[in-house]
Formats: sequence, C-alpha cells, structure tokens
Amino acid sequence: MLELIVISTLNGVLYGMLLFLMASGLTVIFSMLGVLNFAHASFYMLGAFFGFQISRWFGFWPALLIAPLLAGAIGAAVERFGLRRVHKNGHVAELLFTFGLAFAIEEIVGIIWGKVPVDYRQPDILDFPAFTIFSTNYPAYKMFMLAVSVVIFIALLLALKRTRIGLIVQAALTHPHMVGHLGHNVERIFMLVFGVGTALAAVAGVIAGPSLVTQSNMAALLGPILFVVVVVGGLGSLPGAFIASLLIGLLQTFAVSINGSLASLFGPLGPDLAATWLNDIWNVTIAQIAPIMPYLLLVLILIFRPMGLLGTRET
Amino acid sequence: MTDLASSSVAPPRPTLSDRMKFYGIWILTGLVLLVLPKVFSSGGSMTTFSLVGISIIFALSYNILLGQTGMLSFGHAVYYGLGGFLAIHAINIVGFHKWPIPLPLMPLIGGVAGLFFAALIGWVMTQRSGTAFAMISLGLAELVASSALILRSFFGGEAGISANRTKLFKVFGLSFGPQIQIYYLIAAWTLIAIIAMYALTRTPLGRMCNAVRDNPERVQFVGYDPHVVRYIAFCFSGFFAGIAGALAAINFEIANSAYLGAVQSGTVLFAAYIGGIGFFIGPIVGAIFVTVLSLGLSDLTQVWQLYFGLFFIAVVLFAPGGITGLLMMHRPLVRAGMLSRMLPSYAMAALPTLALCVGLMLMIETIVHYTVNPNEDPHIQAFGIPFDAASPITWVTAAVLIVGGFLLARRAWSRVGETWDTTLTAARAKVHAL
Amino acid sequence: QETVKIGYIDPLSGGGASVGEGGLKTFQYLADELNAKGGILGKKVEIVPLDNKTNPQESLIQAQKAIDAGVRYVTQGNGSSVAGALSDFITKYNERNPGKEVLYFNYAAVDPILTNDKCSFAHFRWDANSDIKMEALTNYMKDTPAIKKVYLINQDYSFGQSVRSTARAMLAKKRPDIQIVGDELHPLLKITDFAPYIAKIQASGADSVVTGNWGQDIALLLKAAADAGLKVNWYTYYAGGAGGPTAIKQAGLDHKVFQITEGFANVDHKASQDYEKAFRAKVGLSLWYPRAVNEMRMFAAAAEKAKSLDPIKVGKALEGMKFEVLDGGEGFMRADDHQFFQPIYISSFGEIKPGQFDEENTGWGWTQVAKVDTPQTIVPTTCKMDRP
Amino acid sequence: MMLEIKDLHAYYGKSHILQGVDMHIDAGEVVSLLGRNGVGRSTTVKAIMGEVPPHGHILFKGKNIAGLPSYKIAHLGLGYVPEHRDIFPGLTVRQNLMLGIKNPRNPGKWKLEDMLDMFSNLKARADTPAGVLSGGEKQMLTICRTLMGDPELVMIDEPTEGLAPIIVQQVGDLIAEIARRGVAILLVEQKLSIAMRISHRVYVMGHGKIVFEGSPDDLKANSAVRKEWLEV
Amino acid sequence: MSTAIELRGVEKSFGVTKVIQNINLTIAQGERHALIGPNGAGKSTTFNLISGYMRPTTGSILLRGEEIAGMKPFQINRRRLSRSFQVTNVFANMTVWENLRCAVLWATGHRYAFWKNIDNLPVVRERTAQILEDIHLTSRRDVPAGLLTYAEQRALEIGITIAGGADVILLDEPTAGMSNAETERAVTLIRRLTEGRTLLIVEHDMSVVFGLADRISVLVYGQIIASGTPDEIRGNLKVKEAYLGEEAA
Ligand SMILES: Nc1ncnc2c1ncn2[C@@H]1O[C@H](COP(=O)(O)OP(=O)(O)OP(=O)(O)O)[C@@H](O)[C@H]1O
Ligand SMILES: Nc1ncnc2c1ncn2[C@@H]1O[C@H](COP(=O)(O)OP(=O)(O)OP(=O)(O)O)[C@@H](O)[C@H]1O
Ligand SMILES: [Mg+2]
Ligand SMILES: [Mg+2]
Repeated sequence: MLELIVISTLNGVLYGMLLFLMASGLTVIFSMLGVLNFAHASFYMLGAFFGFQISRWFGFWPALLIAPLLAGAIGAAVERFGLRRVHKNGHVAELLFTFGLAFAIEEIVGIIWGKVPVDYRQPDILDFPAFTIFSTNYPAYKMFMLAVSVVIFIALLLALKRTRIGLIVQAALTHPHMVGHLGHNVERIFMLVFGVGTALAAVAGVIAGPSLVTQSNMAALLGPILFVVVVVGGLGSLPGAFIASLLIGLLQTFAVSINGSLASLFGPLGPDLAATWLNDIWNVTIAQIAPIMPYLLLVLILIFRPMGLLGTRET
Repeated sequence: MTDLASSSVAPPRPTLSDRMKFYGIWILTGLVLLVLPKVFSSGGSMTTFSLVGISIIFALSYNILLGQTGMLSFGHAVYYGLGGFLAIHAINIVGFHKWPIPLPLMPLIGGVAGLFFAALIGWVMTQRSGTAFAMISLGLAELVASSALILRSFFGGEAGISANRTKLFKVFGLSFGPQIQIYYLIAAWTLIAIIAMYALTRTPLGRMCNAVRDNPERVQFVGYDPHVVRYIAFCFSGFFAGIAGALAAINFEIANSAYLGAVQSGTVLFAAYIGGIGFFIGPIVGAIFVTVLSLGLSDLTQVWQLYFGLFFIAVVLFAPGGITGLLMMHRPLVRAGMLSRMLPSYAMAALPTLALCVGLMLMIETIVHYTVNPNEDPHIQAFGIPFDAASPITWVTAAVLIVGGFLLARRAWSRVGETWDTTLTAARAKVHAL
Repeated sequence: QETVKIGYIDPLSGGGASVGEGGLKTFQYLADELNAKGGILGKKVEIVPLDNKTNPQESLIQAQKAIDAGVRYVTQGNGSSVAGALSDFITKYNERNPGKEVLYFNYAAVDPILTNDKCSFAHFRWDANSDIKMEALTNYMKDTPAIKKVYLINQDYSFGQSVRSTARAMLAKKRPDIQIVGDELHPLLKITDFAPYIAKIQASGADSVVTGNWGQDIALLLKAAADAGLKVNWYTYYAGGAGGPTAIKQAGLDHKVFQITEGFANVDHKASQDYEKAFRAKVGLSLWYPRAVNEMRMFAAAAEKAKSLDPIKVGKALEGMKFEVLDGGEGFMRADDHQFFQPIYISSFGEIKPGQFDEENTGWGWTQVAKVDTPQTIVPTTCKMDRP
Repeated sequence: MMLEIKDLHAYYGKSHILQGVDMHIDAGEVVSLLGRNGVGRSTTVKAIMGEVPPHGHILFKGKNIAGLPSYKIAHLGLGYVPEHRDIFPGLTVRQNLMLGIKNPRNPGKWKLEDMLDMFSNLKARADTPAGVLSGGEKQMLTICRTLMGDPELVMIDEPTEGLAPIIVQQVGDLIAEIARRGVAILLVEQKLSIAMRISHRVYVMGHGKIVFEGSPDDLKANSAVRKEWLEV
Repeated sequence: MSTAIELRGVEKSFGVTKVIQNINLTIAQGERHALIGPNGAGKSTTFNLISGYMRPTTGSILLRGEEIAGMKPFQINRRRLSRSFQVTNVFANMTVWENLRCAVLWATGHRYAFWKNIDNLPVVRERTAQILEDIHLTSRRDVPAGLLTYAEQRALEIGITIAGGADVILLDEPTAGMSNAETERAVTLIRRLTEGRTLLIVEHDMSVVFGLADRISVLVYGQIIASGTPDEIRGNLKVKEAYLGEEAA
C-alpha cells in the first residue's frame, strides 16, 4: 500500500509537471490573449523537431536554447502577419486560423522530417537513474524535466507579477485603443506574448521530445488535454494551471492504480443482464478510464465552477 | 393607430412576385436535386452528392448553434454520431422483427435520438455560454468518443455496427440497395431539413436566438430566459444533427466511433465557418465546398493536408464572412447594376494571384518530390499537370511566379480596394436616389 | 492496353501515412515484379493508390470511386475498423451488383471476426489473425518454462480486447500454471505517460508482458519501462512497426522485446533474404509485409489457374490453395473462412551478427527465437460462408 | 506653443467630418472646445490621438504627430480622456490607475495615493473591479488614470456627462487643480458653465470647422454665435 | 391609489461595503417618481435590485404587493416591470425593427414559439410599428442598432424598455449624453409613453427631473435622505448640500 502511494504520488507529480511544461505556453496565450490556439501542440512539435535537428548539429544544450527562440520567432511572425488581422473577427476566426495552421505545420514537418519517428535522444549526461525507490528507477532526465517545469513556473510567475504586461494585455482585450492612448504599444505586446507562449511550447517540445515519441503526428496525438489543464486551472491564472496540472497528473496516476469496477464492488451482473450493454459499464475498471478522467473533471468543473480552480474571469 | 400608418412603418409585406420568387427558389432547388443524377450518373458522383446532402444538414444544424445563437461547440458530432448509431440499431431491429417501418423513416429515429441526447445533456451545458460552453462541449465530446470504444455492445467497438438497409419493409418496391435510391432519399431529407431549418429562423424562437447571441443580458429584460432559448436551440440543433447522422448511417450502412470523433466535429465547424455563419445559406455553401474539397483534393496531391490548411488560413484572413460573405458583399452593386464596374479590376487581380498560387504549388510539389519520394522519377504530376521536378526551368518558373505574382497581386488588390470603395459609394448613392 | 487494377486503400496522409506509404511502395514493387514477368494472364498489373485517411467511411467512398474506375480487386490492411467496413461494403456490393463482383485482399487487418462471424466470400486474409498469432505464441510459451507470471496490457478497443481475452483463454488451457498477474486496458493513443502502468507491472512481479500495442503506445510503453528499470520480456505483435525499433534501441532493451510475425528480414531462408536485399536496395525500406508478397503471388497463381480475371473464379481458385511462402515452408488458404495459414516466427530485437539486416538504421535487428509451423497455428472458425 | 493644428481633415468612411480645423493651445493654458452634438468635437480629439486617421498638420511641441501610432503620441506627453469612459472593467481601480503610468521607473507628479486621497469614492473602491463602479466614479477614474501618465496636455472629452451637479463641481475643481499644476488642458464640453468658469480661451465648432475663437467673456458677449452654434 | 413598487428595509452589500442601507420606498401606481443622488449613491444598484439583476442582501421588494426579491430578471419582466440601462444595452447586430420586435414578443404571448412565422403575427407587427413611430426612428428601421448615433441608441433603449407594454417602467439616466434639444424631445417622449403607467427614473439633469417627476426621492450613500414633491426637494437644505450644490440652488 505504502509502495503504491509513494510511487503513484511520484509518478503523478512527474506527469503533472510534464503537463504543466507543455501547457505553460498555452496558459500564457489562451488565458492572456484569449486565443484558443489549437496550433499550440504544433509549436510543441516544432520545438521537438528543431531540438532534434539542432542537437544533431550542435548538441542538446544549444538546442534547448536555439529551438525555442526559433519557434518563438515563428510564433511572433504568425501573430504579426496572421492572427493580428484575424483578431478583430472574433475568437472563432482566430481558432480556425490556428486550426489551419496546425494542419499546415503537421504536413510541413512531415515533408521535411518524414512521417516515421525520428531518433531523438536525451543527452548522455542525464542518461542515468537519479534514484531508486521500491526497485523503480527514476531517471535523471525526468528530474530535469521536473526542474525545468518548476523554473518556468516561478519565472513566469515573477515575470507576470513584476511586469504589468498581464494587466495591459487584459485591458487591451476589451479596449485596445484606450490602452494605446495610455502609451502602451499593444501590438508589440501581443506579439511578444504570443512569441513567448510558442517559445514555451517549444521548450516543452525540446525537452519532452526525447522521452516521448518525436513524430509528425505527435501534435495531433496530444489532443485537447492541454486545454483541460488551462481551463480547469482557471483562465488567467498561472498558479491555477500549475495546480490543475498536478491535480490531473495525480488523479490519472492514482486512477490507473485502481482496478475496481462496479462488478468488483457489487459482484457480476445476473445472466439476463450480462449480455446487454450494461455489462460493459459494469465491468469497466477505474484504471481503464483513468486517461479520460481529466475530461470528466473539465466538464464538472465548468458546470459547477465556471471560473476554474483559481480563475478570475469566466470566459 | 390606424392600419394604414402601421403598414407604412412596418417593413413592407412581401409582394406576390417576391413570394413567387421565394417559393420558386425552393421548387427550383427540388428540380435541380431531381435531375442532378441524370447529369452526373457515375456511382462516385452519386456518393459525393449523398455526402454533400448529409453534410449540408449537419452544417446547417451546427449553424443553429454557432451562427444563430452564438454558441461555439466542439462536440457537435456527438449528436450526429448518436443519431447514426440509433438509426443503425433501429434498422437492425426493425429488419430483424420485420416490422413494417420503411427505411425512409429511419432518419427520424436518428433525429429523435439526437434530440433526446441534446435534451439530456443540453440543460446543464447551455447554462454557460462563450468559452465555458465551448470547453464543456470539448470535454463531453472526448468523453463520449472514448466511451464509444469502451461500451462495445452498443457502439460495436472499433469496428462499429453495420446493418443492411435493403432488409427493411419495402415501399413502392424500392429496395434502397442502389446508390441512386439512397441519393433520392437523402436529397428529399436534405430539402425537408433545409426548409425546416430555414423556417425555424423565421419564428419568434429564431429571432430570440439571434437576440441571445447579440446580448444575452438584455434578453432577460424583455421577458426571456436566455438559458431556455439556448437550450431549445441546442435541442433543435441536436435533432437535425441526428437526422444527418442517421442519413450517413444509411448511406454507409455502418456506424462507428469515427462518427463521434473530433474530426467530425471539427469538419462541421470548418464547413459552417468557411461558408459563412452570418447567412442562412453560408453553411450550405461551406458544406458543399468542404466535402468536395476533402474528397477530391487527396486525389490531386499527396500533401493535400497542407493545401487544406493554407486554404483555411486564406479564407479566415481574406474572407472573414466566409465565401457567402464575399458574395453577399456584392449585393448592393448587383442591385445598382454596377457589378460590371468591378470586373476589370478583379480580372487584373486574379491573374497575378493565380500565378502566385501556381508558383506556390509548383514549389511545394517540387520540394515534396525531393524530400518524400527522392528516388522516384522526377516527372511528376500535381493537380493533373505533369512537370519535371528535376529541371531547373521548373524551379525558375516557380520562383518567378511566386515573386512576380506576389508583387503584382499586392498592387492589383489594393487597386481593387480603391475601385471597390468608389463603386460602392456610387452604388449606394444610386440606390438611395431611386 | 487493359490492365489488372488493384485498388490500394490505406492512409496516405495524416497520422497513418507512414505505414500506408510503406505498404504502397511494397505493392508497387510487387506489381513491377509481376509485370517484369509479363503480368497476370498477359495483362499488366497496376496499383491504384486511394487515400482513406484511416477513416472507415472515407474508405468506402474510395472503394466506390475505385469500382467506378474499373477496379475489381482491392487490398487494404491498416485498421480493423476499416477492414470491417470494407468487407461489409464489398459483400453487399457483390450481392447488389451480380456480375460486377469485387474481391477484397486483406494483408494486415487482424481482427478475428473477419474470418469468423463476419466472414465473407469476397474477403481473403493473408496476415495471421490475432488468434492465430496468440495460438502460436502460447504454443511457444507452453514450452518455455521460464515464463511464470504474465502481465497483459492492451489498447482498449476490439483488437486489444481480443488479444487479452484469447491470451487468457489459451494460457489457461495450455499452461494453467502460468499466473496472469495483471490485465490492463488503456485508451487507444491517449497516454503520454506510461509510468503508472509500469509501476503496476513492477509491483505485480511479472516476468513477461504480452501486448498488442502499436504506434506510440508501444514506443512509449517500452521507453517508460526502460526508464523505470523494469526487467521483463515483452511479447508483442507490433514492436517492429514504424518507429518501434528506434524506440527499443533508445530504451536499450537488447533482446528483451519479442515479436510474433509471419516472417522477418533475418529468417534463415536464402530466397527471402535475397528478396529482402533487393527490396531494400530498390525501395529503401525493410520489407514489413512478407505476406504481401504471398498475396500477390497467390493472386497471380489463382488467376492463371482459373484462366480468368473474373473475381468469382479467382476467388474459387484461391480457396484451399497451397503455397510455398516467401520465408519458406508451406501455407494454405483455408476455404472455410479465407484465412491463410503459414509458419509463424517469434523473434527478438537486439544486437545482430555482422552481415545481418538491421532496422531503421539502429544497428540492431531481429533474431529468430522460435518458429511455429503451420499445423500448430490452426485455430477453429465459426464462419458460415455464403458462396456465389 | 504646445499644440498646433493646421487644416485638419478627418473622415468616417466617405463622410467628411472635419473640414479644416485650425486651433492651438499654449503651455499651461486651459482651452475649451464647444459646440453642438455631432459637430465633430470628439472627432477632433480622436484625430489628434490617431484613433481616426488625420489629414493635415498636428504639431505637438513642434513635432508633427499626424499619423503616429497613439502610444507614441501618448509618450510625447499628450493625455486623452475619451468620452465613453473606457475603463478596464475586469481590472481593479488601482490596476486601472497603474496602467496609466507609462514608465514605472519614472513616475510623474501625480502619485497613485494622492489620487485616491483626492477622491474618497475611488479610495473606498480601490480594490474592486472597475466595471462595477457607478457612472460618476468611472468618470473620475478615467481622468485620474490619464493623469498618472504625467501628460503635459490633457484632452478631456465631456467629463461631466452623467454626473450629479455636486460632482460636476468637484470635477471642475479637479480640472482647475490640474491646470494649476501647469498642465495644459483641452476641454471638450457641451455644458457652458464649467467651460466658462475655468477656460482661458474657448473655441466654438460648427460643421467640422472652428467658427469662433476668443475668451469666455467674448463668447458671453457674442450672442449671435451662441444662438447659432451653441443653442443655449 | 394602490402601490406599484414597495421597498421594505432593503439592504445590499458587496463584500464588506454596504451600498444600500435600509431603504424604504413606496411608489404609487401611476406616479412618476424620480430617484436622484450623487454618483455612487446606489441608484443604479436600486434599479438592479428591483429588476432582479441582483438579489438584495436583506429586505423585501414588492411589485403590486407580490414579493419579487430573488426572482430572475425575466420573471420580473413577465410581471410587467421593465427597465432601461444607464449604459446603452441593445442588440447591436440586429436592426432597429428586430430590436423592438424582440421586446414585443413575450408580452404578446408568442414566447418560445417555433411553429409560427414571425412575419405573420399582426399584433406583433403593429405594436412594433407603433413603438418605432413613437421613438421617431421610422427612417432608421433597417439599420443595425450598433450603427445608430448615440442619441438614437438612447431612444431605442427607451423603446425596447416600453415595447413589452410594461406598466412599471424604470429608466436609468435616459437622457445622458443628449444635447438640450434632444433632451427636451426625450422628455416629451417619456412623458407621453408613460402616460398612465408608473415611472421610476434616475437622472442627473435637474430640468428633466423637475419637469417630469410627481415625486422625488434623494438617495445619498445608500440611504434615502428626503422624499417629496419637486418643490419640497428644491427647498430641502440637506438635499442642497448633498446633491445639488450651490449651482442649481
Ligand atoms: N464611428 C463612426 N462612424 C460613422 N460616423 C461617425 C462615427 N462616429 C461619429 N460619427 C459621426 O461623425 C460626426 C461627428 O461626431 P463626433 O463624435 O465628433 O461629434 P461630437 O461633436 O463629439 O458630438 P457628441 O456630442 O455626440 O459627442 C457625427 O455626425 C457622427 O454621427
Ligand atoms: N458588484 C459590485 N461590487 C462592488 N461594488 C459595487 C458593485 N456594484 C456597485 N457597486 C458600488 O456601489 C455603489 C453604487 O453604485 P451605483 O451604480 O448604484 O451608483 P449610482 O447611484 O447609479 O451612480 P451614478 O449616478 O454615478 O450612476 C458604487 O460605489 C459602486 O462602486
Ligand atoms: Mg463627442
Ligand atoms: Mg447609475
């Protein structure tokens, strides 16, 4: 029991931090700019592939620096020449724009790097088990991921607290002209925020790429889980996203470790019911549905607390 | 107030000729649907038409939410899919028991299923609007799509549930085996659904939907509960989505988890938006466009997804009102009979734009050749045009077309903008003067 | 000149494209090979690529399109859902369009139902279905006393579920002493972190894991296992799929991962090794589908035997046909259910001897562990086929 | 001369709203721009700020600012209080005020705490979202927010709209206080009373042009202009 | 004379700040009652409480004797009480005609009907046309409300408020931002439209207040400090000090 709890907690925290790493950029973009950026995972993928390519040429550490800068620059360009023009047509237009972008990026990556997974490896100096608990290894690379997530969290928190960018962006969402009249360069700030958001996505890509699968459909496979993190955490709240990541990580991990089902609780169904569709529900284990629990959480949170856990505004 | 005064203040009632025109359009549509298979008779075009019909209903049902009531849903396929599954089960059960229910009524079962689930889920969902609603729909869609693989006896797991549509009670001796009969079945239902959904926009409820979209707060102060308005709209939307799903199930004789998936939900959003959510016919245009594009593009090029993406980006950037919006912009000009003034500048702009597009395609296809199929014969074909990817002439042509096309197109389009402004002002003035 | 058109319906874009394109190149290579020998009954073979985007509905549209274009034979492999829909569609099409029948050659979809309850005269399968593979695997396990505790982890959809249930049933029968210490289903292609699952396997004390996972689900599973330092043997269906070898190499699981296939590059059989060499030289890929070779060769043989390209006649000729498979040994197309039976190999992935074939440029390759002969792979069928 | 406008034109689409406006404001001066509804007073200040594309010369401290983006204009020292009280509803009163500061490292003569002390209403609501303020409170907040940017010239568009008479007096006092601290003011008003009380000079606008310029006393004396252009 | 609206001991707090403190107010049927007071006194909040936009912390609000505190806005509206907003709040993308028609629908009993053609409802049509004439926007019938000028939007705001035929009407600063001439026109309009109905109006323009109201209540810091006829209020020293200032005196 103790073993289970310790291991699950550790795994949950690690997974949660991986989620936060991937979602941090989305928090910045979605909750600050209000852009439902469906191409976020594509920038994550770009980060992974840039990371792969650059680490081939110059090694992992330069890649960790250069790839996000590149992806951030692309993101900023996307904002400058695309999203900015679409912005006035509302959220749906922005969303479709990013949809189209995601399509195009996936195909372009496929054209350049092919469709089979590339051999993107973690740096050798991190390729050792950091510690072992109950005969399970925890590799140093995972600890590195954890550390980066925490660093990003703290850095973002400080950046948003210290600078007034968050306030300016929030104000500019409703009254862009007025913010301009007060002497703030709204357009540049939007571009900056989008660039930083995409760069963060790329950081996640560079780091997660080696430990996950770096492939041209990795963006599509990530699915909407990142939105879940941001929305559950509460729009506009970075700590919210952090807590939501942990919560989802733990929830999912602990759920995986539970084999219980209705059948194990109440015994198997009678023979006349066993053949019906009830049987499926009856025999589903918690572990089996663990990965869809975040979505359940999302729906429930939005119904009962539409602001999210720590959110400050509803939409 | 005398009747006379009020009728001069109120918008004029449609004249007889207006009304004739209005009904004429429907009759004409019906006729076109009737003769279409005579013109294009191959099995493939029958399938295409059937699919277009289905996606028209689906896109219109989606627009009840997005365009009319202002609700962005990421999970509309849930009702489409459940409609499809229920219809498949119904076909199987009805066929098994030999009940005298003919196939043409099956879409109703799908519709009722869609309605039922929309009514069930909708009440809590429609309490929220905006992003919260969108995100709930996203989460819910994920849940339903995932459970489709878990609840195997109902959803048939990954393989889905199949049925045989010819095993039902026959009316008028129709077996509904051949695609042509299915085409007519779908065409009839499409027409009915379009008319019904159009009529819906012209009812008190339809108007209140628009009001809720514009300003849900104020709606409360004219006596309406915006939640209820959203809910009813949601139910209708589920109903028609269910009909579309059932038709799809009849067409393919199978329902599987792909019906419920994110791709389906995304496609309908695309279709509605690309067509133009601000107009009733927008989603119709969009559905035709997107269906034909997604069926045809993959035959023309290997990297169709790239073109698909670029196309959507282009539409969102340059035609924010969708294709219909682009066309409708010209209405004042047509009314003033001044459309012809725009045509020369359009022609001027179209040429370099086309060049730009061709150049881009040439470049993309050449690059694709070198990265994806490097070992193959460089004499390749894209969009039916053969060219030699290895020849420097191709590269130079592509470069010239892109750079030249871009520069000229930019100029020409700003010219178009100017002509547009003056023509529109003139047209407005002319119409006012009348 | 008229050609024999074979409609190739598989994903050529989107997530599944890497697999679909590999298959397409294989079939085109095979068509070239046949054409070099004069084609089938003097007619050239032409492969018509049709992109189904891994979507069953789209597959039916493509099939319809192909039939319009005069295709009488289609072949498909990726996705049991697609296969089920396609088989159903073609069966109905044949019923409704007598005289214009179409045959469907399945080269990779392994759902047993296609040759059991939902069998059809129009459907022929060259890949061993998942029951057959499990039969072979459990026959191997039966004789491997080191296996004592088995953990099952599978994707939660029909294929994964069938792997899991047959594994349970067959092990219970053949090796009742083997303990099933865990039986996990997880959603298809939704997991990014397999650590919790690995923790469970770790805790269960399993020595072997049986999994039908494919795609990123197998790659991530193996990587997570390596990260956690889990030491078990992996019995898999698809570890050799695109990207799998790369992942195993990254994870450093030298000869820990086993695969059940009807053949692999390093099979000790000269003909197939020569074939592999020629294939790699021309196409630049390893031959994933030895069964595709059997399929095309048997198709040609059947047409020659029937002296006709009429699908019904070809189909009848294929029924019961015996054939020397590419990797050596005899296989046969069972007439009852149109399932092909052939020798099955269990191989492991890791360091290889010099001169052997590696995979995905990893320097590692597949090495034979066991061969299960045709008779030991035969499973019963419930198929009751309507024949024209 | 602080601000000088020469032959300023502006359009909404094709309608020609400003048809050659000429005016100037000296440092430390309080100038009112009067006129009826819809003559283009708001458009004038919007054109100066670049919210409406200006055609003509706008010299601020000798530099032509026509066509500059508004944030650059603001940085030159021009403050603007728009007529519809564009407060940021989601931000608190304090945050609204903070956004008025252009350069946090170099705050000007208006301190946040002073502002709050001056308006007890705002002080009491300092940490509530500005969206829930009463109409009058919003008006005060907008003025204060602009002052936080330490402008050398503020243009205030209809500050007394919707204010209780007693608050109108307070706003008048505030404007006088602003002027006393050496900030030039361009006041766009409809109600004459305040304008007459505190202005050094007044302009009257009619149909997109300046139709009268002079001291408040001149205007009082000139009943023809008042009758024709101000409908009092 | 029966009472239209009665507030009994109504209080409203936001967090710790008590914005409305124990208001007691009775407005008779058919009376034109003005609510004045300095900015931030709680006038709009009072409107919000009566119209159901907010729920009072304590106290009760009676509409023709029926308790309405805690009801939803639409429930109150269906009891024939209607309000306008201080900040224009119309359906910006719909035409003037549609705006008014939406406001007429519930009261004419068409509710959520999805089986009736909206253009074939003669009663709705006539009422809408009538209101359109009343607010002098006939020539702007087919213009989207968002494109109207400010004064026109204010007129439309009033039109929507009265369109449902409510007999208790709450207007929040209906003439704010209008020129003198427009204000005069608006006052005439309001006077005519509210003939025989109960009116509660918030205004800062004293000419409007004194020209329109039968009775006036003065709200300061959430408390009613005076209530009476225009003349009484004009003469009230407390009111002068707290609200009117020296100028209007
Ligand atoms: N966004 C706009 N689009 C079109 N016309 C406009 C727009 N804004 C203002 N106008 C028109 O421009 C003219 C001048 O408007 P402006 O706002 O400058 O008037 P103003 O003098 O400030 O009057 P007010 O007392 O209404 O504030 C008016 O006739 C108005 O109708
Ligand atoms: N939701 C809320 N949360 C906190 N304070 C609020 C809220 N709503 C209103 N207030 C405060 O209550 C007070 C009364 O506001 P109200 O809008 O009723 O004033 P008013 O009398 O209408 O003023 P004005 O004449 O300026 O419109 C104000 O100080 C305002 O800041
Ligand atoms: Mg103005
Ligand atoms: Mg108020």
